This record gives sequence, C-alpha cells and structure tokens, in this order.
Amino acid sequence: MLELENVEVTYPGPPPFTAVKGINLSVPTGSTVGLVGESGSGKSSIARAAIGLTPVTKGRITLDGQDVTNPKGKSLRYLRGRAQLVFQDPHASLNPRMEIAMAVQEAVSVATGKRLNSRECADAALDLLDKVGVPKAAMRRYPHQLSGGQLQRVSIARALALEPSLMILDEVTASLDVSVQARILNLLRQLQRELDVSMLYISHDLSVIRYLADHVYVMRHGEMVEAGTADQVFDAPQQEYTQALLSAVPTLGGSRWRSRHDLVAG
Amino acid sequence: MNADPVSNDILLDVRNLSISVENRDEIPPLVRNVSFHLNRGEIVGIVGESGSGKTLTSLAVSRLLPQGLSMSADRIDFDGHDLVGGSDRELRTVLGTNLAMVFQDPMQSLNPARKIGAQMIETVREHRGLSKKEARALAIRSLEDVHITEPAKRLKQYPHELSGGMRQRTMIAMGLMGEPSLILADEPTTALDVTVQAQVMQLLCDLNDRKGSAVLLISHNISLLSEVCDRIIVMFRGEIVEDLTTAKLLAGPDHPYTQGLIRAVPDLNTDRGVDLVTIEDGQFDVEREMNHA
Amino acid sequence: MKWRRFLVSRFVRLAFVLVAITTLTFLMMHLAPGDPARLVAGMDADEQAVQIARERLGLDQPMYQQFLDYVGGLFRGDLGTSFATNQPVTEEIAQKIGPTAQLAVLGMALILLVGLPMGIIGAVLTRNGHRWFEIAFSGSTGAMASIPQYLIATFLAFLFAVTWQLLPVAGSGSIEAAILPAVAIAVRPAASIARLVRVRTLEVLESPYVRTARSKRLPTRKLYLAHVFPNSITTMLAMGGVTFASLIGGAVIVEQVFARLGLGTTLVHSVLVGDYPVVQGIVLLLGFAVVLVNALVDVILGIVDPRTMEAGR
Amino acid sequence: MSSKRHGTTRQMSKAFLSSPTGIISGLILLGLTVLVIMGPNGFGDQATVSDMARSSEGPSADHRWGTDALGRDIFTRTLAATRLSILYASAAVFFAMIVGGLVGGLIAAGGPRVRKVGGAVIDTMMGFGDILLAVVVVAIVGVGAKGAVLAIGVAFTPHFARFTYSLVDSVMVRDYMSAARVVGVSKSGIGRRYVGRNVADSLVIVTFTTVAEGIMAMSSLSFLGLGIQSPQFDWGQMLTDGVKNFYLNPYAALVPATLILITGLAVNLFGDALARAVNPVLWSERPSLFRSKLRRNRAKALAMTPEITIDPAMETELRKGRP
Repeated sequence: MLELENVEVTYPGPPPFTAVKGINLSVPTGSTVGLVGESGSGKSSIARAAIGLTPVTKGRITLDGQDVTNPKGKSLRYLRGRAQLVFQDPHASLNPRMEIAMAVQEAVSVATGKRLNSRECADAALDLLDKVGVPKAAMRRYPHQLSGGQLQRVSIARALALEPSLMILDEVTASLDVSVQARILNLLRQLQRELDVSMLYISHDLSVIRYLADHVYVMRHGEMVEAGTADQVFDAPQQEYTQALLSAVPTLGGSRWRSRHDLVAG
Repeated sequence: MNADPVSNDILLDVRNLSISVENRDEIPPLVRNVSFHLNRGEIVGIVGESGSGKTLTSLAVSRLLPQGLSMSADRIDFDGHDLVGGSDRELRTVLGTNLAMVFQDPMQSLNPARKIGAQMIETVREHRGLSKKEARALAIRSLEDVHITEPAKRLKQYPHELSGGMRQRTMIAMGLMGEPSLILADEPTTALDVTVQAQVMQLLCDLNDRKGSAVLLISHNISLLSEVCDRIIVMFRGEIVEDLTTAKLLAGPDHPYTQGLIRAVPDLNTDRGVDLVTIEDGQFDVEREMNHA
Repeated sequence: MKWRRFLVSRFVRLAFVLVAITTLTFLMMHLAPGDPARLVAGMDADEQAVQIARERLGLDQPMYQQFLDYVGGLFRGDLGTSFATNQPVTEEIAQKIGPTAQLAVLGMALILLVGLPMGIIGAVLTRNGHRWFEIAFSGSTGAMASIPQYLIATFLAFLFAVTWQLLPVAGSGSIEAAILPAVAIAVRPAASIARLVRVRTLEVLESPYVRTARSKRLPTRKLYLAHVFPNSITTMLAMGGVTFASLIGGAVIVEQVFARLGLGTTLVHSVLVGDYPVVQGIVLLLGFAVVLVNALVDVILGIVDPRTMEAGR
Repeated sequence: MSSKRHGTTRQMSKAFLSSPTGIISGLILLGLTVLVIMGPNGFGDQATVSDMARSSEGPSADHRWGTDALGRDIFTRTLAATRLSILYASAAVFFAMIVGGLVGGLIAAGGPRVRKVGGAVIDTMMGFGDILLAVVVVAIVGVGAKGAVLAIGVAFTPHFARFTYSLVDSVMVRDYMSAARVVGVSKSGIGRRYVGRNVADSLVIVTFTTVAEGIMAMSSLSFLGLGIQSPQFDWGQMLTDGVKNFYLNPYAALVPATLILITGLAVNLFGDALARAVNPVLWSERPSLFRSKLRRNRAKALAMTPEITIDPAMETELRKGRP
C-alpha cells in the first residue's frame, strides 16, 4: 500500500546534507515491513518523509496509489487519515500540559469531526486507552506521571484513534526496558491481528525486526543495502554489510568470544 | 568452561553493600545488602533493568557515588585495599591506576574543552610521576592498543572531532594508562551501534586476554553479557536475585526473574509464532503502574 | 576554513549592527518632539532667527540628504556641534571620555576578579554540603544583583567618604576618586556573574566528564583547574558582552552620584536640556563600544572553546 | 467532563497551597492591591501637604518613621506612593510583554532568515543594556511619567522578545508538536493547546515577576531626574530624595526601600508558587524559599519548560543559546 520510489531527502545546509539517497521501499497491505539501520542511516528521515513531516527533495511517495509526496491540503488529510507515526521517545511526544486521555480525545475528534469535548470523543478515547492496556487510574494523569511503557501505549492509542491502515513505528521500544519492550511488541502483534493494519517498523535492533517483520530493508548511510523477505535477509544475507550487521548482534550463548574461555578451560 | 575461583585470587570482594538517599528515611534503600566477588582476570556481568541498582553498585565500588547518596558495607576489598575504611588519600593511587572506569556516554564522559592527549596523560603524570614525554609515548601505545589509527594526531584533537566508537575506545585507552587490574564498564556500548558495540566488546575481551585485567561489565542486555562473561549477576530492584555462571545461565537459570529476562527479549532465533514472555507476575511487575502514584 | 566562515559571519553581523545604530541615532533627533532649530535659536527668538538656525543645522534639507550628511560627517570624524556650548561634539566627548573609560576598565577588572572566583568557590562549597553557605550565597548575591546601582553608590559614598572619610567622595581626577564608583558599578554585575558561574559550575561538577576526572583521582586542585575552571570561564565569557553593557549603564548612574564629569553625566544633562547632537554622539559612541566588545567576546570564546564557533548562529 | 476540570483545578490549588510562601506572598499582594486602589487620596493631607516646620524629623509620636525634607509623614507617604509605583511599573512591563511577546513570537514563527536576523536584532538591543536604551527613549519622548513608562517598557522589550522567542522555539522543535501534526490537530488547536499552554503561563509568570524589576528601573530613572516629576511621587522618587538626606533621617530612604523589597520578594515568591500550580510537571516538587535550590530541583522539569526567570541584569546568559 505504501510505495516509496527513488525518494531523496536533503536537509538544507549549510552545508546541505542528504540523509536519504534515492530509496525504493514498499509496504504491502497487511504486512509488517522492517526497516533496519544504524544511527545516521536515514531510517528516521524515511519515516518522517513518508508521513509528510520532512519534505522529499526527489522521488515519489504513494499510499494506496494516491500521490502523497510532500502532501498539502487534501492529500495531507488523506495521508493523515490512513497513515500514522509513533515516535521513539514517549516522554517527548506527548504534550506535558495535557492529560493523556485528552491527547487521545483530540485525535478522536480529528477523526470523527465531533467536538473535542463531546461525550462521544471522551468515551471513544477511554475505550482506546483501555484497548492498549492503560489502566483506568492513569487516564486522567499528565505524561510526566506515567512510565515510558505506559506513555508509548498512549501514543499508540492516539495513532489508532484515526483508524489508520498503516502504522509507522520509529524505534518505539528503543528507550524502554526489555520487559516493557516485550509487552509493547506483544501489543503491536495483537493489534495487527485484530485490526489488520500494515506496519512499517523502524529499528536498529535486528532481533526485534526478525521477530516482527515479514519483509526487511537494510539501510546504511542513506542508501538501501539489501531488501527481501525476512527469511532471505536473515538466513541468507547477500551483502557484506548485512552479514557484518547480523554477526554483530549478540545472541544468548553466542560463541564469538568463547574461544578464550575454552582456552582457559582447556 | 572453568569457573572455579582460586580462593586467594579474589580481586574485588563486596559484602553487604547498601546505598540509600541521605536524610530521606522514608525512601527505601536503592541498593540492599549486595554481596559479590570478582576474581583476577575474570569477566563478570551485572544485568538488570533501569532502577535495578546496577550502576549505583559500580559507582559505590569506585567510590564515586553522587552527592546525596550514602553507602554502607561490611566490606569492600579491592586488590588488597579496604575501600570502606580507607581514606581517599591512601586510596588515590590505587583507585587512580588499578581501576579503570568506562562510562555509558563517551561524548559526555570526555571533557569537551580539553584535548584528548591532555586528558589521557594526567593519570600517569599524577600517580606514577612520568614526564610529559614518557606519558605521551605511553598514551600513543595505549591508543594503538585499542586500535586507533594515527594516535599521535588524536592526542591533539578534541573529543567532538572523534566518532562515537572512537571516543569509547579512547576512554578505554585512557583507563589502560594505569595498567588496571580491573576495568569497570557501565553500559559501555548502549549509546553505540551494534557493529561498533561488537568492536568494543572484542576489544575488552582482548585486553582481558592480553593484559589480564578483570572486567566488571554492566548492561541491560543479557545476551551481550552471555557472550563475553564468565559469570553473570542478576539484579532486580536493588537486590541481587541470582549470581550464576554463564554455563548455568544457558542451561536454565533457577530464578523466575532471570528466566523471564531471557525469554522477554527476542533474539534472531525467537519463534515468531508465539508472543514474548512478559515479566508481570506479582513482585516481578517491572513496569510500575505509575511513577508518582 | 572554519575560522574564516566564523569571522566572516561575525563581521557581517557587526557591520549590520553598526549601520543600525547609526540609523537609529540619526532618527532619534527627528523623532523627538519640538523643533531643534527653535531650541538653538532660543525660545523667544523670532521666526527669522529660527529659520536661520534651521538652515545652519541643515534641517531644511530633505531627510535623505541630512542622513547622507550625517554619515559623511561620521566618516570625517564630525559628530556635529553641541546646541548648548557650540563646541564640536567630538571635542565635548574627548573631554569627558577619560573618567568614564577609567571607570569601565576598573569596573570590568573588578567584575572578573571577584565574580568568577566567587562563583566557583560558591559552587564548591555548596556541593560540599554547606547548606548555610548556599542560603547565604543565594541571598546575598540575589540581593546585590537586584539593588539599584544608585543605592549601592550612595551607600558606599556614605560609608567610605562621609562616615569614615577614607576616600574622596567626588571628583574625576585621581585613581582614588575612581575606586568607589568602580566598586559601585561592579557590585551588581559581579553578583550576577557569581550566581551564574555558581550554577554553571555546579552543573559541570555533576557532569559525566568530571566524574571521569574524579575516577582518575587527581588532586582536588588539579581537578578544578584542569576540568572545571575552563568550563566556568566559558560561561563567564559568554556573558561578557551583556556585562559590559550593564557596566556602561551603571556608569551613567554612578557618575551622577559621585559627580564625575564623564560621558554619563553629560548624557543625562544633555537629555534634560535637549542637546541632541551630544546625546546622539554619546549614544553612538557607547553603542559602538558595546557592539565591539560583544564581537570581541565572540572571537575570544571561539578561541577558548572551539565548539562555540560551530554552534554559533 | 466536569469531574476532570475539577480534578485539575484541585491539583493546581493543592500545589499552590502546599507552599506557605505562596500563601504569605498572596496575602502581601492582596494588601498591596488595597493600597493601589486607595492611592494618595486615601491618606489625606499627611502624605502630600508639606509642613516645613517639621522638616526631616526623626521618629516621633506623631510620625512613627519621621518626616521627609518637606515635613511629610514618611510612612503615610510611602503607602500612598504604592499606587503610582506599582501602576507605572506594571504598565511598563505590560507594554514590554505585549510588544516583546509579539515580536518574539513572530520571529519564532518565521522562516530561517527572519529568525537569524530577528535573533541578531534582539541580541543587539539587549547588548545595549537597559539604561542606555531607556535614556535614548527619554531623549525622544521627553522627561516625565509617560516618558519613563515608555522608556522602561522599551528597555524591557528585548528581554521579553528573546524570552518568548526561545520559549516558542523550544516548544516548536519538540516531538509532541510533530506528533500533533501527524494526528492532524488543527492549527488553532496546536496554537492553543500546544504552543499556548506551554508558553502562556511561563510568559505570564515572568511578566508578573518582572514588575519588581520595573519598580527598580523606574526608581533609577527617577534618580537621574528623567522619571516621574513632582508633584507626582512614587517609591523611586521618595527613595531618591531620601538617599540625598540619608544622614538627616535615614528612614526617608529606608521605608520606601523596605516596601520595594517586600513587593519584590512577594512578587517573586508568588510567581514561583504560581509556576508550581500551573505546571503539572512541578506539582510534586517541594517548594523552597531559595530560588537556586528550586532551580536545581527543577532541572528535570526544565528539560520540558524553559526556565522562568528574567532578571534583566543576568538574564541573557542561558538564553543566548551558547553552550
């Protein structure tokens, strides 16, 4: 459904910096696509460009066949109604002066066109928060009073309020503890099963991508290094960089440096 | 695997370490009755989530606890020196040379206003009385040890001119200047990319191998620790819940929290068909409902 | 390369600001109510005399012509003629600049010599848990930073010159006469700097890189000199421009208290009698001084801490 | 809906009342308000009519703090001066807030070039220093109350412009702004609920606390003879007169000085309490009498909201964007 064709993102200088250099990427309907890369690889720029936050300097982005490159007016409304982005830092992506229920309520109001303070919006917001597992007691609280995991749930609920068919998730678990990450990942999988949304999951963590994604894209320095189904990329990586990346991922009981211990033992 | 500690070869011995907030009795201690030891040449990991007390423990061992926190311990012995009773003056040289610290964020941990060289040589100038020339030569050798190219040029650069991985290796090189018997590394690779992380880990293991420095490696990543450590200490909310060899960890830990910690994190071989195990039963509800209830 | 871009950008900004100040001072006379020509000719002069004065002042010319004349005059070092004394403004200024410059230099020296060490010592003592000290420090510097300078000046004059008769109460000749005024203008900025440096130094003391330095177990003296001090001094330098400006403002007031015949006294007097060319000249001069000091501070900062060059606007 | 409003209001008032300083300063301000309403007329002749026979007397039964050079009761006159002192200072600060806030907001909302030039202009104006700016304005407008108010207003304007600019700027780059845009919150919604809520209360509180600075600045102008002229009088003028006769009757200077000090303290403490009340991030902070400590406690909260203090002498510092 989401198609990026030869997309380039250049930030104005001085000196100008090209973060994304002619990328092709597609997210098929109903699938989870993983976009993996190290810091500075341009993966977040792709997320922002796809949602219309960062201008694209070259190329074309379409959503369900409709052009949403540098969206304005109608195409912007079209895009926002169908695609949503969840940010990395949950503490930073919620207004500190707004109760969390209100943050979701606002999104419901945008989606339904109902008045912000109407009973319908309020109820719908509470339902959404309930659905992503935010406890009742937390709904009237302010962002700084909640933990990172809770806040990330709120962000997800807010994105869901617009009933998107595509969710872009930019490093959504990077700032969370591992046990919290597990819950968010489970939640995302559950949502995908229930709501049938497509996902573009962006992360530096190959293990998470491996766990979630059907298709994988590997980026480096703004260029696409490798793309394919998850099995292809992880089991039979073609590019040297992908291989290096994979071999660098720590695994439980991985034996890269074990030789030393064997020597000691021997 | 040989995890049999030679009894008289204990490098660091910590008994009943507790850390609490000064003058705030209503706040429970942040670290409670932590005891562990480290043998010479051993690599030991401490794993735990945020708030588990792993970083505070390492800071207490190095006597660098921030203001406002106080510690108590029955004993902390490092290399034959008493770190609880001893005065700062006595311990200066020991801690300044025998113990090397590597912190999480290499950008923030190097003084941005001073050149690399000046920061590297001050330890040995101070504690071993080397001349500037000798110290510089040592610094260059040390940078070579951590595989930094053009070491002489680096000495004249500022931290912001180096890449993240290079800064962290510089931090390690700085620690090596004193020929430490223990390298205390607190999340040394959290701010770095995986490929750089691999290099830094390789380097730490390599130094442990070549120079025999013991390493106390603190991380939230149990997979990472399982790759390099002889032994792993699991901390949860200020307490040690399990202290086990890596072999035991891989064979299957006893403690439910450790089990949960392993299964909560996906790795490249995790079954995609099933949900991840979460740690939420009773006392192991890590994600606290609210920070300020 | 980095340096060139930095210097060029600072130079462009400097030029821009100087042009702005020049235009502003020029407009000042024209914005003011009343007719300067009548002022010069005298309140009871007849229409013809006023007209003559107007022509002599060039006020009958179109605005742009007057502006060109004004700028042209600046390049020739001609700031016009005082309405009050009929002397060239440059000469008026030349006579009065000595006491003010003396005050500014002495004051600046005092600020640097007192404010910086006070701030650093304040931070160290605070961090070492002297709570009473923190209270005393915050209280006293806070009060000092918010007392108007004329009060400080009067108080000092009262104490040292009237009660104890240690120092001369007025005059603009000797160094002794400059001591009290210099102290009076330095107190407020010094207190501000001390507060700022203390807060900044506390931040530095909590920073990861100072933790690293502590882990090296350097003697305290070296720790502070090598790791803390350079960062405190950067903070202070960053405030240098603002401090200088408040120093000039202070001089205007303090000169009044000690009856020093400096630019400040002259400026206030000229405003009161409507001697616009002199006001214009003095504002222009002080403005230029402030802007130049600001530019200089930026360059020094660039040398001391290369990062500021890259971060700079 | 109503229960929610109630909850927030209750938490706010709880946060405000949790600090004794907030209550005390509130009471002081209430008293000052009464004095402002009463004005000089509320005190009869004692404050305004001179009695040369009793010039510059020390404290006595008739005049508890003595009389000034013209034989007027110092204490009564000081109370009577409250109205003009506070009104003029407030007017000047209000002017600065409106103009500076507008300019700062517009610059922050502008393109990169506007921001660059605008920022440079503000910095330069601040570089001049308040007094020089004020004197220039007086030179243009003329001596007197109107001139003084305008002069202080103009002198403070760049501070407000810079403050608003930084404030809006820091809000604009936050992730929550992008997040709101992605969700599709309308422009007016972003303006009110995002920029508005995060900027307005800081601005209001700073405006409030700056009134104390305004009183000081007005008194400095009075001292130079460029401020309020007789027969009008304010604390600054009384202070100036009192200082000249300090050795005859020190109370002539001390009484107005004390009231200035009390006002300044009350305004600042009230501002702090207000800041704690309106900002949910600070609700759980424990109040402290001493700013610097509060500031350090606030370090975390400040990551979200820029610091709320404006002290025209030292202000710029952290706001200049220099490392």
